[in-house]
Amino acid sequence: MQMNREDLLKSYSTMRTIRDFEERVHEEFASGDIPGFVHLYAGEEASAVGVCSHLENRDVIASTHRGHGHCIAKGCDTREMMLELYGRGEGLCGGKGGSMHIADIEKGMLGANGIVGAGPPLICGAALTAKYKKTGGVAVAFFGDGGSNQGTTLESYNLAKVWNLPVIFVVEDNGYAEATSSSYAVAGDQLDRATGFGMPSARVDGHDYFAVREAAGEMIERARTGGGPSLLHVMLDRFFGHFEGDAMTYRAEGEVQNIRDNKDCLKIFRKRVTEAGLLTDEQLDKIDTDVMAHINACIDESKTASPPSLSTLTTDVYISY
Amino acid sequence: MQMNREDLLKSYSTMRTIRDFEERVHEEFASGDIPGFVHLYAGEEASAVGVCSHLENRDVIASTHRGHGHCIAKGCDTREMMLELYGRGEGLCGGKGGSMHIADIEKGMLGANGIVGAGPPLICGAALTAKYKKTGGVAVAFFGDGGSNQGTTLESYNLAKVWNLPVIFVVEDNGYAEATSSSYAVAGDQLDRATGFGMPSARVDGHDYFAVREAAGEMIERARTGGGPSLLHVMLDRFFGHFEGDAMTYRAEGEVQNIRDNKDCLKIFRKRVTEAGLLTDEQLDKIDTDVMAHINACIDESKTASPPSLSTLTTDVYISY
Amino acid sequence: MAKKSYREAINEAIAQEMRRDENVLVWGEDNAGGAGGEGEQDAWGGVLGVTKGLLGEFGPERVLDTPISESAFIGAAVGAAATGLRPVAELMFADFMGVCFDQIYNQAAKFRYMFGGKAVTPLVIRTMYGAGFRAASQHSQTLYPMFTHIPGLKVIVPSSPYDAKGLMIQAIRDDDPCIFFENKVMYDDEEEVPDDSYTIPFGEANVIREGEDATIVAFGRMVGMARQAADALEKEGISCTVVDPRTTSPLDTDTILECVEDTGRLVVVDEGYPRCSMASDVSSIVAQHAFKALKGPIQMVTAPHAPVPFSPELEDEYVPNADKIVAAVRATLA
Amino acid sequence: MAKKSYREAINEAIAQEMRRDENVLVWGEDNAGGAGGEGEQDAWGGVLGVTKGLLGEFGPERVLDTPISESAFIGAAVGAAATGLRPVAELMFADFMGVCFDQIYNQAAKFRYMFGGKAVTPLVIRTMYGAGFRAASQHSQTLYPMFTHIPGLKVIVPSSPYDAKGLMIQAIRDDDPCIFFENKVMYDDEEEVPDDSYTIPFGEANVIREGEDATIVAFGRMVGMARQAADALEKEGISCTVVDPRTTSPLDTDTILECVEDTGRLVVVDEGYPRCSMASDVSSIVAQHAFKALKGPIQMVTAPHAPVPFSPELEDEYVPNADKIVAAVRATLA
Ligand SMILES: Cc1ncc(C[n+]2csc(CCOP(=O)(O)OP(=O)(O)O)c2C)c(N)n1
Ligand SMILES: Cc1ncc(C[n+]2csc(CCOP(=O)(O)OP(=O)(O)O)c2C)c(N)n1
Ligand SMILES: [Mg+2]
Ligand SMILES: [Mg+2]
Repeated sequence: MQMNREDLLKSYSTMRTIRDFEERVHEEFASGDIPGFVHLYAGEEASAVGVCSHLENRDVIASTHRGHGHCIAKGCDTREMMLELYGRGEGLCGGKGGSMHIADIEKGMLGANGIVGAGPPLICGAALTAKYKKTGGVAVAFFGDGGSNQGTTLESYNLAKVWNLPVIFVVEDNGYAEATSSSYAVAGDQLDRATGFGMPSARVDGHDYFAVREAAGEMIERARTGGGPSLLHVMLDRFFGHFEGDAMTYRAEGEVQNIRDNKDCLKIFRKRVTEAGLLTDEQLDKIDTDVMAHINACIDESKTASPPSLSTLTTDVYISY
Repeated sequence: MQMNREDLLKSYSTMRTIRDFEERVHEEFASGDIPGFVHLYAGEEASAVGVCSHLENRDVIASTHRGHGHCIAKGCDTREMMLELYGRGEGLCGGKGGSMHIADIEKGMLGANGIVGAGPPLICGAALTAKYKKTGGVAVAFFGDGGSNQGTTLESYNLAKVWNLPVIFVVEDNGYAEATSSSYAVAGDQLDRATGFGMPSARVDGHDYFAVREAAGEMIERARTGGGPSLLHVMLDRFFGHFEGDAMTYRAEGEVQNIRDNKDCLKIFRKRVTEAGLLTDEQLDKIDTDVMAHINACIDESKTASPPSLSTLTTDVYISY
Repeated sequence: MAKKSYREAINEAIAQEMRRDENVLVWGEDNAGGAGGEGEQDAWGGVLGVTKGLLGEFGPERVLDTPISESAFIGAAVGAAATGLRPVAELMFADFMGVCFDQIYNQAAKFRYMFGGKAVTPLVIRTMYGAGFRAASQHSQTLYPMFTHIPGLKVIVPSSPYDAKGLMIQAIRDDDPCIFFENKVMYDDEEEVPDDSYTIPFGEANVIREGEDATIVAFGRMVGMARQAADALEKEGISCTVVDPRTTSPLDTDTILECVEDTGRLVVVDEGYPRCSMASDVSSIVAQHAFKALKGPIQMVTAPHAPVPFSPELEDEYVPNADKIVAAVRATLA
Repeated sequence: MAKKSYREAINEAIAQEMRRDENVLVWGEDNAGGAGGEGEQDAWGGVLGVTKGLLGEFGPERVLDTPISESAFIGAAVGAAATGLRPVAELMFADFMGVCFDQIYNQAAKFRYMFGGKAVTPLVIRTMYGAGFRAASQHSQTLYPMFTHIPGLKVIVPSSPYDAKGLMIQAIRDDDPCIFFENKVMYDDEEEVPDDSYTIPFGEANVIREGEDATIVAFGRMVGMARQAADALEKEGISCTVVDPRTTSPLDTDTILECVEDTGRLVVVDEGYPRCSMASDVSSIVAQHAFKALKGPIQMVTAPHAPVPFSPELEDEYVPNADKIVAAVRATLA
């Protein structure tokens, strides 16, 4: 589980890419250029990257409405993602999907999803493909504390265990489902729920990249070697509202500021690796600069890119048209 | 929790009524008179009666495709039930529902149900009515081991706990869902699942009326006094196939005979109460005779009763027609 | 009387009924908003604020937040309705019916029939539908045809704030399960809406204008489009009747047939998918029952047989509009 | 070539495709039957025995029993299809769609579109439909209109053993999500069915007989009823074209329109509910595109707008039959 310098740089760079992508989308959304519902992942980067840093193209993930982070962590092209958010023809989904439906099946990214709890059943199927074809691949379903209450998710726990599938269920618990607190809406405990279906489980601090990575690594290894499904409960926080435009009056005063100050996974990562002498501030600063330049370029291009041709309105409905 | 003689006689009589109802329906179905899908409850009587012996009209139950036992235990009229099974106009549902849809809302019987897992959500609503109206009533959802894997059921555990509803979830685990063994299809443990949602739970021998009654009594008392939902896992067996016509080749040889010989809840009840000197064989024999006569009369009447008037085909669709 | 938005009209209808009848309860995801948290408790009033303020007046016993467990809480509405409450439950987007449809069409819709008339199930499910929000394929569907297909449900599609209020009050008082479709882009539409309580009966179409050359039947948001089209056509000397059925089930077929008898031409406008749709439904009823009166082919104006796209340019092309309706009227007159 | 039942034809189609392509897997409740138990392992082959025998030939890696968790295992079929398998999953009764519909219409049906054409989702969902089994309201529905409504799905309604085999093989090879509706009272119907593998293309109607006076379009089990009606009418000198579209989506509108152009009269027969139905759909398409050819009102023969009743007497009255079709043909000729 030792990470070499290259891995560390890559992980930081990916987390930083997610962060800048989201912070910049936040700004641009406010200016009215980005249409539709946008749910930002900023603050939760250590989860997506901690888990996905173990994954390869043969491995598949399913994501949620808050999907940008998972997409980037699984290797989707950020330029094409940004074009997609702007509804452009060169977007990753040709402008037809938008923020809630970014997917790249070749990269093993089975889609952000507008339906809470839709991913876990899908991921059971992806896991079955891997198991049947003996690819050694695993399948990861990301979902929120809110999504953990959807029957589709709970059924999937059972199916994954009954079929002994290489699945990791990752509950990203940011304390809220929309405006409703998980302390209200989630009865019992996520780990006890896993036990209820005979699955091993673990809870980790989702602000700590290394904690996530280690716990996920164990579960992924177990799944790869035929040991069946596990559940990872990741405690984390979102910096922004449920969606862009959310005034967040349901959150305590100072809550977000405190999170930004004390629980920023990027800051925590930087402190850890520089104090341990693994990376230098200069190395990380350079990433910061490069990533921001890249994201800005994505946005600049997206702003003026062309919309999809109207002729695509009724293509891709079936294979034949 | 002491039961007086009257209660004991009543319980035995109800269990016997269910048994004879089912054994006779089994015979009559074979002769081709009873249409449709029929799922028999014989063998499981101690569960329905053990639970429902605590209930009053203000209390509501929701049942399953295997609903006759719950209906009888909750006080539905057996004559009208039998007429319903035969699809007669004077049946409890006017011949429109049949075996899978017997209901009597005035008696707190919210319906047998053709959809596995449909009852638990409904029962959350009935429980909310009781809670909101402060009737002191409770609501009981019966479902099988198979039904425990339906997402609707699992969601209901959560909702019942979040809303602190007076619900008892009764998992009647007869080892099979159709031809599939619960040892295959149910991952984990029913009690651990309850724990996962923060609910107290207990497992009882469903062949033992007194064990069921006692465990259910505690849970019902807790629910009545604002203590919220619980889950009761009842281990029992069905004497017949999944539905009438099932050759049961998936069961072990001699399995049913062994159950009939050694795990018949009526025999066990009789032995217990006569050995303890609470009731005499004569008293019980008399019930046996009377009940059988009554059920036979129900069948005789049902065989020749009139079908519903064709004019009812399109009534009861809405309040207005 | 004051100008009220579609959102306010619905809110007021629910509030007035809650005052009148203590058995009316409201629940859904964030219908108050903020449960369990440290901030504002009535933070949202549903994702687009329709139930905002109800918590303050009626308290947490009558305005309940729910987990994201639609089967459980929509099913609970059915069970509560069958046992004496009159729930107004929210299924946030109609697109989410797929996770809880059983409780609606196999339970609520069928109780009364299956139980031989011995059940009443007075519940209202409020839900948002329609395109125009750049919300893409899973948050923009119309879907009321699927509910209309099911016997035992009543399906309401209000096209204005005034209608929304009167139809909502009717729905809450109605003893059958009602599915109330709110168009998400109309929430800020305003018009004069009486402060007092009033009902609009189901199955009575609103004939918005009468003309001689063609009848346009339109639902929900499409009623406004039909009006615009009729205005445009009037300038060319083509006069149209515009009919808003208000409810798709029951459907006021009498009025529709009468209007077609008068004009001899029919255009049906439906925002949803074309196949087995409300456009199909109305067209087929007319083709069977007013055939003799028809002087030209029936025209249907619907979305294409494709999911709703995300990109604004594509979505604008996707949704029926006044131009397309004008073209359809011309086609039936040709 | 030998006589085979509808059940055997479907079984044979699946088995032949499983032999041909190792990526074809089968799953559903008791699709083998007996998992985890001490008795026979291939005890059921699904509740009515359609997949019986597959376990023996293909083993438990390709024929899987499932828990009663339709969202999970139908969703798994979608996820498996998108990642390289070709699942044939069983949703036992179409009536159960309500517990898993999201995975079908929001996921399977929309992947390709939402993802800009980058996904293929080759899956088949087999499901039973229809009345006549005395199985009451929740086990007797037709419901294919609701699937037909949804863009992105293909919907297959075979009316004979021969068609069932060819359409099933086509469905398994097709790269779009296919919903295969099996009529539960037809499983024992027999006819000559070739032993070899063959496909029947989607969207190509079968014109079963040609007549001059009226066109009857019928689906699934209703095709047989339409034939009977046509036979009866022939004796009175009324000759009918009978069209079996075989698939409702895609629908062979060209053939339907041509037949109506020839006969000038249309009767549509659909076993399901009347509103927003296949009867509405076909009628409306004809009323729009073949209006000039129509010489009389279109007639629809469907179930009433009511749930399916249990009692045999009521159920027999409920389902469309040859007499009702005859009456409808007479009505359009009147
Ligand atoms: C089936 C369904 N119900 C409700 C919604 C509306 N909705 C979208 S996101 C969301 C909250 C999800 O909360 P959680 O799973 O905790 O994820 P988070 O937003 O916190 O990342 C809700 C209720 C939906 N999209 N799908
Ligand atoms: C949603 C749904 N899926 C499947 C079925 C078909 N079905 C009816 S009963 C049954 C088995 C139920 O098993 P269990 O819950 O253990 O109850 P038991 O029959 O053993 O009493 C199945 C699969 C159904 N009716 N509804
Ligand atoms: Mg959350
Ligand atoms: Mg069972």
